[in-house]
Amino acid sequence: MRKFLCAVILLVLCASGIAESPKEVISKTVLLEDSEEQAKRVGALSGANPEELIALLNKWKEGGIFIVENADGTKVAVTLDEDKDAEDKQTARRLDTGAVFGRVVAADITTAETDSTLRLAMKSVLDLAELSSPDLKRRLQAIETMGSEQDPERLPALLAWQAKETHSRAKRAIQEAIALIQLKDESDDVKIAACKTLGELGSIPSQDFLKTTAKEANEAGKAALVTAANGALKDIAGHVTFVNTAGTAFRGLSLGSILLVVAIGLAITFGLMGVINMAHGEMIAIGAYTTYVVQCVFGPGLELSPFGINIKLPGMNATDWLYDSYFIIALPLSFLAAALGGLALERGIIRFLYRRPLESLLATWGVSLVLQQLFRLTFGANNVQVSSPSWLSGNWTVNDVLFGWNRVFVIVFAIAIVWGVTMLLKKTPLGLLIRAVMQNRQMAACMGVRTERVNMLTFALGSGLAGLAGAFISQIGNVGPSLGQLYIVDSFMTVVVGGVGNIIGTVISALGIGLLDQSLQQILGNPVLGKILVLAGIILFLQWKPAGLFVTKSRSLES
Amino acid sequence: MSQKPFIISAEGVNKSFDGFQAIRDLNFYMDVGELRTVIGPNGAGKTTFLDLITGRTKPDEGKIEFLNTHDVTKMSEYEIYRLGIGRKFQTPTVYTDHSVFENLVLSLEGSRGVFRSLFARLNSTERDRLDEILKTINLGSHRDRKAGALAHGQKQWLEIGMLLAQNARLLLVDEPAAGMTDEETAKTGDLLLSLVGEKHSIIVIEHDMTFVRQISQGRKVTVLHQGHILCEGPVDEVQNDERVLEVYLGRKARAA
Amino acid sequence: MINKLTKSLGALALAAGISTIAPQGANAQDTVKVGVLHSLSGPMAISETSLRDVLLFTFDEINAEGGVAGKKIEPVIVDGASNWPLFAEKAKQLLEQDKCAVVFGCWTSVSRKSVLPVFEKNNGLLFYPVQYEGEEESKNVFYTAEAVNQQATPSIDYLLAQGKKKFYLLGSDYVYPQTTNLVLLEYLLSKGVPLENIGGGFKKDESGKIISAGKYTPFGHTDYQQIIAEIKQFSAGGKACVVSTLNGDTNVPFFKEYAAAGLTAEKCPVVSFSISEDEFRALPAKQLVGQLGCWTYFQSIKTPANKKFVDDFQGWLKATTVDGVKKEGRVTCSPMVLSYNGVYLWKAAVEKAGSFEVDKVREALQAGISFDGPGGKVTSQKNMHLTKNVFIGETKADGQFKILKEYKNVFGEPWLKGTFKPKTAAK
Amino acid sequence: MNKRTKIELAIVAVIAVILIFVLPALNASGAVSNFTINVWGKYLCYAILAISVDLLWGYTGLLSLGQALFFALGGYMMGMHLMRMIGDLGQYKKPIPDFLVFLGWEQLPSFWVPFSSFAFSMLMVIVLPAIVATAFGYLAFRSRIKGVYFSILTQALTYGAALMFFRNDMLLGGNNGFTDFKFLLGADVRDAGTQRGLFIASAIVLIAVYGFCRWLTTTKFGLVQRAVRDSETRVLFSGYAAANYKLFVFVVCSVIAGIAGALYVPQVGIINPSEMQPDKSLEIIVWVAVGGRGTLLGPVIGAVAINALKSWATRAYPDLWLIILGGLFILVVLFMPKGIVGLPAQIRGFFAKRKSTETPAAAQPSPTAP
Repeated sequence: MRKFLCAVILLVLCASGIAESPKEVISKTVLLEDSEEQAKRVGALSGANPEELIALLNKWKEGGIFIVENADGTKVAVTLDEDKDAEDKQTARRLDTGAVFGRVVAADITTAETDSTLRLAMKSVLDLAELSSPDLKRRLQAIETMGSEQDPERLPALLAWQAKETHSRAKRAIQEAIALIQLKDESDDVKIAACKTLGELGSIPSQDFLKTTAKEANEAGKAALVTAANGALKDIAGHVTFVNTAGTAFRGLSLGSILLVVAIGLAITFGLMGVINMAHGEMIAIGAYTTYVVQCVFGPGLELSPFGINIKLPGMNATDWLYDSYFIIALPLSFLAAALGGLALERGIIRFLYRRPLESLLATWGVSLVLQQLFRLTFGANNVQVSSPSWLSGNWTVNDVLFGWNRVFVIVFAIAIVWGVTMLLKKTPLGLLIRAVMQNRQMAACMGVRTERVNMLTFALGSGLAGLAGAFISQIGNVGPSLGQLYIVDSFMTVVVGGVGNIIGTVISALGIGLLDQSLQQILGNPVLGKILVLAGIILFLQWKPAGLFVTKSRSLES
Repeated sequence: MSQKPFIISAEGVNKSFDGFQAIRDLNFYMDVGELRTVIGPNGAGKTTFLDLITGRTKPDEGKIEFLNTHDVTKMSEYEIYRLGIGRKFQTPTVYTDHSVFENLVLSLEGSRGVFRSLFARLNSTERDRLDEILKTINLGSHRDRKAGALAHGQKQWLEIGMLLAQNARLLLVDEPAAGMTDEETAKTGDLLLSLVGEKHSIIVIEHDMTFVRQISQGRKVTVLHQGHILCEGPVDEVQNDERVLEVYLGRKARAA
Repeated sequence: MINKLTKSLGALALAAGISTIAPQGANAQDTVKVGVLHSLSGPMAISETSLRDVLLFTFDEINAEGGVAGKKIEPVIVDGASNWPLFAEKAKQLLEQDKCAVVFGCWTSVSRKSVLPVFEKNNGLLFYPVQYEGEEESKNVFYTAEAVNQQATPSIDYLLAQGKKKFYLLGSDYVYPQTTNLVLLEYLLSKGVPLENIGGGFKKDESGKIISAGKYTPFGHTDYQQIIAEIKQFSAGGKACVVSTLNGDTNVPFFKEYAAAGLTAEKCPVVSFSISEDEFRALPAKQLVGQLGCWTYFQSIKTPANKKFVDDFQGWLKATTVDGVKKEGRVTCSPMVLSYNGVYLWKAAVEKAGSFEVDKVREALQAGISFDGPGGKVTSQKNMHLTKNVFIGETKADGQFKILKEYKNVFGEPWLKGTFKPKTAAK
Repeated sequence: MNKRTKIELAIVAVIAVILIFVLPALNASGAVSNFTINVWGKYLCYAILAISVDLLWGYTGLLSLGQALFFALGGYMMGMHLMRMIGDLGQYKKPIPDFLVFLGWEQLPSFWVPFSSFAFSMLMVIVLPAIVATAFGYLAFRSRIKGVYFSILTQALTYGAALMFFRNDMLLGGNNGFTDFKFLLGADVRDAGTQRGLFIASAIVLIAVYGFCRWLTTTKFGLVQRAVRDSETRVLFSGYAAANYKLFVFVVCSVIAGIAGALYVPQVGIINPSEMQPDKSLEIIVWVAVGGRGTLLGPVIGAVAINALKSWATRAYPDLWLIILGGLFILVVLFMPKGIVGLPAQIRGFFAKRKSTETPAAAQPSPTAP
């Protein structure tokens, strides 16, 4: 009851203060305790100067508005200037007037928080304001929301904007939104026309609304409308099939690229050198952790305490583009770190086991256990946080098919790596030596090739590539001590299916497995079953071609 | 040719490795009870020929028949072996971790089935036979030594012994004299000559012309060149053949 | 470097030596043995080590104030090593060899199921602190854990109140998500949400009865592209949300993909039942802001009791010399507080019963004992569960939850399946 | 029979007497705790499993990463029977296993029905691993997949199977697997007497498996088996169908592993899919490698020693356990190819080499499987 009274009083206050600028309203609203009331007030703000409103509300949403207490205990909404001094004091300005409030430290202020109820209200205000936003993305979002709310009151605004809109995607969105709202129209003819429009547009969001429309029409016995809605649904279903097929192809390609990226290092160490490196996964983890360390150095720094030894890495506290560029630096470093790890592994263990592949499997498994535990002791048992730079976290949507930037990047990345490795093997002196040694160790040794060194470098190369894979995986998955275990079986499968000793085979097998996996997932709707079938498929495939897709033929008959 | 079946016959056999034509349109016939020596320069396809007979490699085209009835190109290695075709490899291939005696037991003729092997016991006749073979190959005193510890020549002998134990219809012997003393070489020759007959037919591949002359007196010698039969005939005839002189002996003569 | 390494190894050896000798030195007369059974190695160590830490802290706190019924707590810590048969073996050891009066432990349901027969056989008492699927009631286990109706169903209430109409059910393929989703399916239907608005797919048996609802991925799944695409289409019409019972590790690829696909908390919020403050530390916070969580405790609860608890625990962390306790960046979370509450409830029950005997302690617990914990008052129930407050929170960039809603004194009910009848069935 | 064999047999006889008679008697009189018997019962099952791995790897050269699968399959078959024996004493007080009630089943699925019979279940302990091994082995050996390819493929098989068993739809309890066993052959499984009986059974099976393998290695089959290990190609040219021999060993070993699993489950009280993960297979291989492969005593020693070490180390140095295990493994592979059993000979060889430097090859590790 008391709450209700409060609300009434506040409403009256609001109504009486028509002349109040958004700044003033928000300054007061920020101070309120009750978020539902806040939401109500913010909701009433529509119609005001859009740019200012958008800026203010966004600032609030992003935590840029703070509350300070006056000496008398009353609270004031302020913003802060970026002028921190040695004592960490900043200038605070009153939000309503812009006047300087005083110099404050972090302890004096609290962030004006928002919750989902409030943000929802903000959103609806922002949507309207944002319809005229110059930013296409924001405009699109505003249009979409209006459509999905099916609020006839928004129709005039949309129609008005439709005439002004020039961008094709936004035009399409407006058409869709208008049609959606028209589904609620009183006239059946308008509804039928709207159904037709939605069907032609292949509008996925409208499916639920069309279903409702069809259901209601059915109950009301409006046969024409039912037909129209169902026809539209059928058209949309056709579009969805296309989207799913295209999406599956893209996802398969991207999964294949990931498999390729993690397996190509193995294609070299296992394929060319015949070493079964069960610690390959841990080489990937080294790359991922390197990325993490680089990220921390660009950010707040890092403190590690393996075995009670304290290591402190200072941070650069970089922001924006500089921080985002950490990944560019991390790529070569993760290659180097893993390559060094590989080098140590080759010198320390593997070189003694070239003629005993099964034993190299066992010893490297031991290495993998040790490394996992070392990661745990160094970086903690928890996964570490690796954030994606902003240029990797976004997407393009073309005709409803989603192309995530991170996924596009991994495809490009995979192409680049394959190209690089092929060039390295074909065009450089090192590549020549590698191929010579891998084909006939004794012969190469006789001809003066320092096979030991070539082995070492080849293994380092393979491990380095695993490190690169790790850097990439940090962008799409976990970085933790057992990261490598997630990929080891898949990597081996990819190489074996492709045919040992053949890079092209690995490429084709990775893409094939990726596509198969995603298609099965799409068809079965069950990721586990899909994976099991892929494994079974691989076992059967090896029946047909025991040596993989591409057999490296040789005359040497003793295996 | 008589009505008698060929112990082995090859017709129109071709085999290439990565574009290298190892065997080219090969036709080869051999009678039961023959001892045939195959010679030819390095890379002539001699060993590949044996590989094709024993199923180690499959031809691209052509057929190879055993006793005119079994096309070995469609059979696996162990099936071919069970027909009665035994082989001694160029580099001695024995079971290094088994004792000399065990090597012979493994080669002894008889069932090769899994379940039989569980309950197989050597009877006294078989034991005597193996002892006899041990004596023949002069390894009686090495009976319980690991085969891997034998000298090169001894391994050669052991492998010959394994052939004997198998009691094969067709013996394929790849360079038996390599690594043997002259005396041993002669003894090997004698052994082969004593074996040949209705029960055993033998193909020998050899470089050592002294040895070739020893075993092929009055018998047919086949010269392979670039995977093809260059000529066939008695050893003296072959040695004087122009083509052979040119590609093989001639070159050898010049080198000497 | 090597010198340092050997030195620290030596120190480790020494520390381990001391820790094994120390208990023998104490006088058995004025101590009571209490078992701690968590994974300190293997994949589950990530979560469970925190519980060991908080238990040790609680023991120290209680011992400093005189112990339990005048006896000091002597912890016996064993490592279940994320290996389920080993859990059973260690439980046997704690009960049969060490004769522990009570054991605090287990995280996964399978570890609990594995030790259950051991506790029943030896008539031991286990306090189990982690949200679980219910459908179990043993007189030898006290479940301080959240039951499904103390986490999942209140979240649905909240989301329905927020105007959500479509629910996508997603989880890791094991028993907790499977059960929770089946219960939620019944619950949603009982709230009038039509079947076609529940996403993730169903599995029916021959008679057409739904036996499994929702989408499941295996442990360690890394590829969520397909599922995200499905959610994207599912939520295209608005008013949708995702109910996630994904387990720790797989949340990272899931949320990274979620954000990359342009899905946001405003458009389609995700409520996760397995992400507490502790798990949150390993997730990309930026991409999670605004997503929902539901627990019976959040570190951000603003009460004096909670402030004291958090401060004391942080203080203890700084001061402790126990091997393997990570000191930096620690947070408190619901399973930790439920462990803490468990110890105090046990203490109160022992003191009320005047005995350490399991039967008497159980009787005292079943009679109803209350404790004012960091998350508010909790009261033990006859069915060996806890009545407690439920909070809905949304994640913030600093890894904490902002509390949106509180449900007071929710009764812990393990048997939920089949209790919610579809709304339409009434017609 | 040479002197070494005699010594080995004498040792085995002594161990057999201790395991089958002395320890159980001490346990019955209270001198040895139930806990100890239980833990050792588990070790014995591991030892049986280790012998099966060694028969494959040490004697036939097949490094299978699938033995954990067969072990788990045997365990699951036993587990199904034990689940049936719970009767209506489960959480739901229904006559079918709890998780089935939970999944909405009111009647037992048909494939569960015969598992009420002990005899049938025991038959399945043997038959199911054998069927899986035959099917997989036939395919793998027929297409001559060998060496590391075989290892990788068996790893894939195990991985796939684990994924499958994790699924609740399999109606085998999903991730939780089977627990809460109550009765076996009418006796309370949790009873000390029953556990003692299971311990004795494990000991008898271990000795029997040991005896069987010892016999097998002395037959002609054993000769062929080792020949396959050392030179599979050559074996074909001795007329043996190597694939058949490998298949036979593979199946026999899968059955042995299955039996070990069936004994293991009632003793530890749980079976779930984490028992069949590839890592478990690798762990068994560590036991064999450390104990000494190509011998029959080695795997037993390795299994017991490593597991005892594990019990101790996970308590004393939980953080370092994996490093110890991994490091141990690397050292054994590099420096002790014959394991613990081969250590005396290796030391003798080392000193012999020092004394007479003219035979430097003497102490070299002998040729190992390809």
